Amino acid sequence: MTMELDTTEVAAKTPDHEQPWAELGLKEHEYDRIRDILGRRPTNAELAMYSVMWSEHCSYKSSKVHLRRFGEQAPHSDALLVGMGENAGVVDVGHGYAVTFKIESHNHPSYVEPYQGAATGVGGIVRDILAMGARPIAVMDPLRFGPMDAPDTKRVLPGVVAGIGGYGNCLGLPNIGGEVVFDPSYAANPLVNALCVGVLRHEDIHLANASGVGNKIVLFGARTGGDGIGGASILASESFDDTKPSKRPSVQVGDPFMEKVLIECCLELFSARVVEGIQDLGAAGISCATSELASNGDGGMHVDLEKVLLRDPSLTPGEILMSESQERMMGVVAPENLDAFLAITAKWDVETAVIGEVTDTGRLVIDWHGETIVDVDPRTVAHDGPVYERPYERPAWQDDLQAASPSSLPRPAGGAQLRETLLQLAAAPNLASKSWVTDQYDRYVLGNTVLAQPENAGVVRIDDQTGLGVAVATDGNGRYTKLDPYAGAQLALAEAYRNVATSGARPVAVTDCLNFGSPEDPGVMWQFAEAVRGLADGCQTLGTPVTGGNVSLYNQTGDVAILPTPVVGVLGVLDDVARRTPLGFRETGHAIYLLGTTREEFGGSEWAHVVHGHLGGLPPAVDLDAERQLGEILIAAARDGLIDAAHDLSDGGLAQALVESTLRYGVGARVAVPGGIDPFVFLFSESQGRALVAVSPDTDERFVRLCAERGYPNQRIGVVGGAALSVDDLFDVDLDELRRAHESTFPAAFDA
Amino acid sequence: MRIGVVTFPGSLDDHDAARAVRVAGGDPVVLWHADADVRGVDAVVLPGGFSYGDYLRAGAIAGMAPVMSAVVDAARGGMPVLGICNGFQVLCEAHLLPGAMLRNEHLRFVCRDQRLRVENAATSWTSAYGQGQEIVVPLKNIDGCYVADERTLDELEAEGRVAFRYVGENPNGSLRDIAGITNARGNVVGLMPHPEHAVDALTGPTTDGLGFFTSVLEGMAHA
Amino acid sequence: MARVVVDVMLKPEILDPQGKAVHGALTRLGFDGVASVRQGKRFEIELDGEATPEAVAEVERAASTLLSNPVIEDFVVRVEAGV
Amino acid sequence: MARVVVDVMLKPEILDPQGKAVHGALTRLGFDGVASVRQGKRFEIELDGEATPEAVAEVERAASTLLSNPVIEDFVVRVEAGV
Ligand SMILES: Nc1ncnc2c1ncn2[C@@H]1O[C@H](COP(=O)(O)OP(=O)(O)O)[C@@H](O)[C@H]1O
Ligand SMILES: [Mg+2]
Repeated sequence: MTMELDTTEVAAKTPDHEQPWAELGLKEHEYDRIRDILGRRPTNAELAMYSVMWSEHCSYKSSKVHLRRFGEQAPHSDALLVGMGENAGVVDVGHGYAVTFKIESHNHPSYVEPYQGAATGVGGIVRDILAMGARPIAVMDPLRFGPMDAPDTKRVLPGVVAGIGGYGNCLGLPNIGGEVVFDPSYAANPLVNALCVGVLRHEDIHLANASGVGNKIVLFGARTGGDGIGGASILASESFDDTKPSKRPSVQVGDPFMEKVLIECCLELFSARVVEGIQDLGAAGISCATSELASNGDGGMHVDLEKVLLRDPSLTPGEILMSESQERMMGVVAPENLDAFLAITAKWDVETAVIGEVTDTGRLVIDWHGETIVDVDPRTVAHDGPVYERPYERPAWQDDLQAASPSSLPRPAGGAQLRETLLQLAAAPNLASKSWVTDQYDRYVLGNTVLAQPENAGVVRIDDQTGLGVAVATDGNGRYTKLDPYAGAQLALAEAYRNVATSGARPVAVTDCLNFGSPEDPGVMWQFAEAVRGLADGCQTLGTPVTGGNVSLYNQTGDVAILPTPVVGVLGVLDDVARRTPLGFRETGHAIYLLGTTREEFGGSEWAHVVHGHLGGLPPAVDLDAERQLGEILIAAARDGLIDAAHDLSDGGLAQALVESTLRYGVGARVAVPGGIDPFVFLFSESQGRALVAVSPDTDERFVRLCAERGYPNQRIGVVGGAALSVDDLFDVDLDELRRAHESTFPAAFDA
Repeated sequence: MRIGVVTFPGSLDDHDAARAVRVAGGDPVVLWHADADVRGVDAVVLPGGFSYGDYLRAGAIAGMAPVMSAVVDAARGGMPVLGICNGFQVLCEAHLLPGAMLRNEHLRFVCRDQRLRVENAATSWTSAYGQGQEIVVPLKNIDGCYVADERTLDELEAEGRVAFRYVGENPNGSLRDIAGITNARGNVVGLMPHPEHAVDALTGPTTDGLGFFTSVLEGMAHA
Repeated sequence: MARVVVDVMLKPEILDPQGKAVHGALTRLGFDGVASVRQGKRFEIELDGEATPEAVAEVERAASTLLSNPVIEDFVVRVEAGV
Repeated sequence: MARVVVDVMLKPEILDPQGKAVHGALTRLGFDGVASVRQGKRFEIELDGEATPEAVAEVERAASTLLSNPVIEDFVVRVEAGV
């Protein structure tokens, strides 16, 4: 038996009907505002719609006031074709090509169901890129987990990695990079961020909006089921029908095969020019897609909700609106193109339903079997949600934390101890080889991957003829950010920028995923505000605008928040990918140069973390002008063929960079500690703005001149060759022993 | 020389296979899973990927696609057919090659640069190699563990139909380190590793895979 | 020796891409009359000893923690007769 | 509407890495007393009509051609009672 349908008419007549707004996550004043906007109580369907669209996740209500900085402070860039605010930003890369890229989080679902949570995270970000009219060409996956030896990590990490691989591999998108970082703060809050890069021609950019009165609204792809509507089943008061599943799941299962077909189908629809725009369905499903399409277009839309193809016929209208079933897209199609549109979806066996059309009423009206259950101004749903100026305050403990400098920690002294420290760090979870993870990802598919893990940045070719390509790197250091959120965000930016430049590409744009604890904690809110300020200022200095990103809040267990973790992705352009710089030493006799200045900087360092379990002091100093200069040298040197290999210095300092550069091709190196510097500081400090470079004798002079012209500090510290990593007068480590240390950690932990 | 590359829904390496054909000097021809014929091509490549999501069993649903009847007929008539990875699985499911593929022994997807030995350099797709030559090409799969009963395996060995063997650590548990096999006539070859990803030094670990495509073109030129 | 069988199926409201693909293939191959297909996992667990209530309870525990994820899957444990 | 279940298991002589992994995990969780584990697939096929002998024969045919690969797998078809 079904209760009377809650139509707008019923709602107008029953103002006192009790509604479960609190259970749906709304605050009382938010519910009151909805009533104000509508001039009556919302229908159940409207309530469902507002509650998801006004959630933190969809409305950015706590972060919005801060994120504005990215737009307001965006450096001028001729390359930016589409800026923040769309599904993803679009950047000109030359020769008529444009690139779009974006990073998103799927943290909580990946803890509940690691495989499916991570898989659908990849699926969602790929659809964002596709909605811009671009062909997705690569993915990346920055990950954070609890301690490697925690039993739960052994459940979560293998599942997440298998899910990312399972989905991405099946879609045929090469995985070109990412991160795997461990810290106790992520134990019950793993971070699963996913980045996708897409490519398109300038003329093919599509913005998702519903304009053109009379144009059809078409829903295509997978059928709509009860996925991810956990909360909406509270609206079961709508129905007393007890045959329907009692508890709706809040986790979705993905179908990568469907998504692969959907990609090809959408690209064919775009290229046949039979679709005006396509919007992906992600969080908040049809609620989000209809209200966003309508408010970005002419403002009106009429939908007959019963036309939505269902997988589960027991779904109520409110549940259909909120369902987060994956692999669905919504298209806006001119009536004269409808037949051609349907022919293409039929060719790909993609189920399609015309569910409505664009109107000029300025209202989003949704009917259920002829009765109106939603009648709203779509802007009030999609854009004019609540905005909070949450209180923020530098936490009381921040001073103590910064005062707890690592300077008094015992340090290794002498060759034997330094050698042991180098091996200990090379084997530490955060620095050990990630190939146990990355070997589960296809990096070859599409045949354009020029660099992937374990290189500095992922590099993919876009155009066979010219060799045009892009480089992308993601970085983020939660420990640095905890010590100083403003600097931490800039350090994440600096590292990703440096990684891209080290591979020979010119950095042009930024995307970011801001993973933090609860915004209701003023200390966390301060971390967030500072990180945004740091990143916006940093992007201004480096001339790389933020083109889009994602915020993930409430990552905390009880009162304890995760390390504040802004993950920053930088995109760079290579005019010819044949000029990219790989990181491994190859040629005996090449000189090794260290660029940049090494200071005694151990706050937040990997050494303090691994050896002493210490976090305190200040993170390494940021100097973005130096980063830019270093970048210019590395890019020019790559373009002119002056260097054979390069590796940026970051976590673990010079020692770790040497480990990775020698192990890459099994070619050793011999270095000497320059006079005037403590060997421990030389090897393990994490000073910024540094890179290691291998230079052939043929180009040595020109390279040194290049550095000198730019006045950038550079030191010849050694030479490539041999079967060991040797530090003069201190120690030798055989590469076999080094490899065992570096490569055994993950298999030992996860091949139980 | 026209070499068809079949696209099933879920095929992923079809463009790369076509590119490899082109690099070797052939003309790639697009074949669609729902086609009833092979458009008069001289040879066919079944590319890698996850046809139909590889749901059920890898290659099982694709093995029954309309175009496969035409491919099976052409193969029985002597046309060179190469199945790479998912294509190899399809050839087994379509009974053009014996045996079957199971989930990798360690249950994980594996992507790595794999050393192989060419054990039979007399097939349509391997004549450019020396007998026993070792090559390195990418390997990437989750259902790559080749199995067949003992009698079949003995027969394959005795007739020289083990075309490729893994060298070094066996990456997936395949019986007798088998990486690829051929039919008795030598025109139908299937293997798990991906030669099409090793035809360009910029994007592949080597260019060792090119020989597959030059072999078949060469063979046809002299036919 | 006793055999305990654990069947794990996706919950009815959860998308089952494998079942969907099998259904599609059956239809294409001309097997009509099928309304839907769901694909799940079947575990056959041979016990060293008898299927005592304690042993079965242990299997139930394994089924709910290791063999299935209750967020998306349901399971059924049964002792197979006559093995 | 009737439900027919098809169980597909690897042949006994074929190695079953998934079953082995489950067995290993059970042992690590402290669950002794397991001699072996095999993992297979379970298909639940809902028919449009009744499970007539003809309909079941059709399912048998599908099981032997599509749902299982006779090189490596065995199958059992049964009509589920009371659905
Ligand atoms: N989860 C992952 N997915 C893909 N690639 C990864 C992942 N984790 C690490 N990598 C790759 O491994 C290499 C080393 O990672 P990392 O030490 O974090 O690099 P860096 O210090 O240069 O940022 C990089 O090429 C990185 O892209
Ligand atoms: Mg780096």
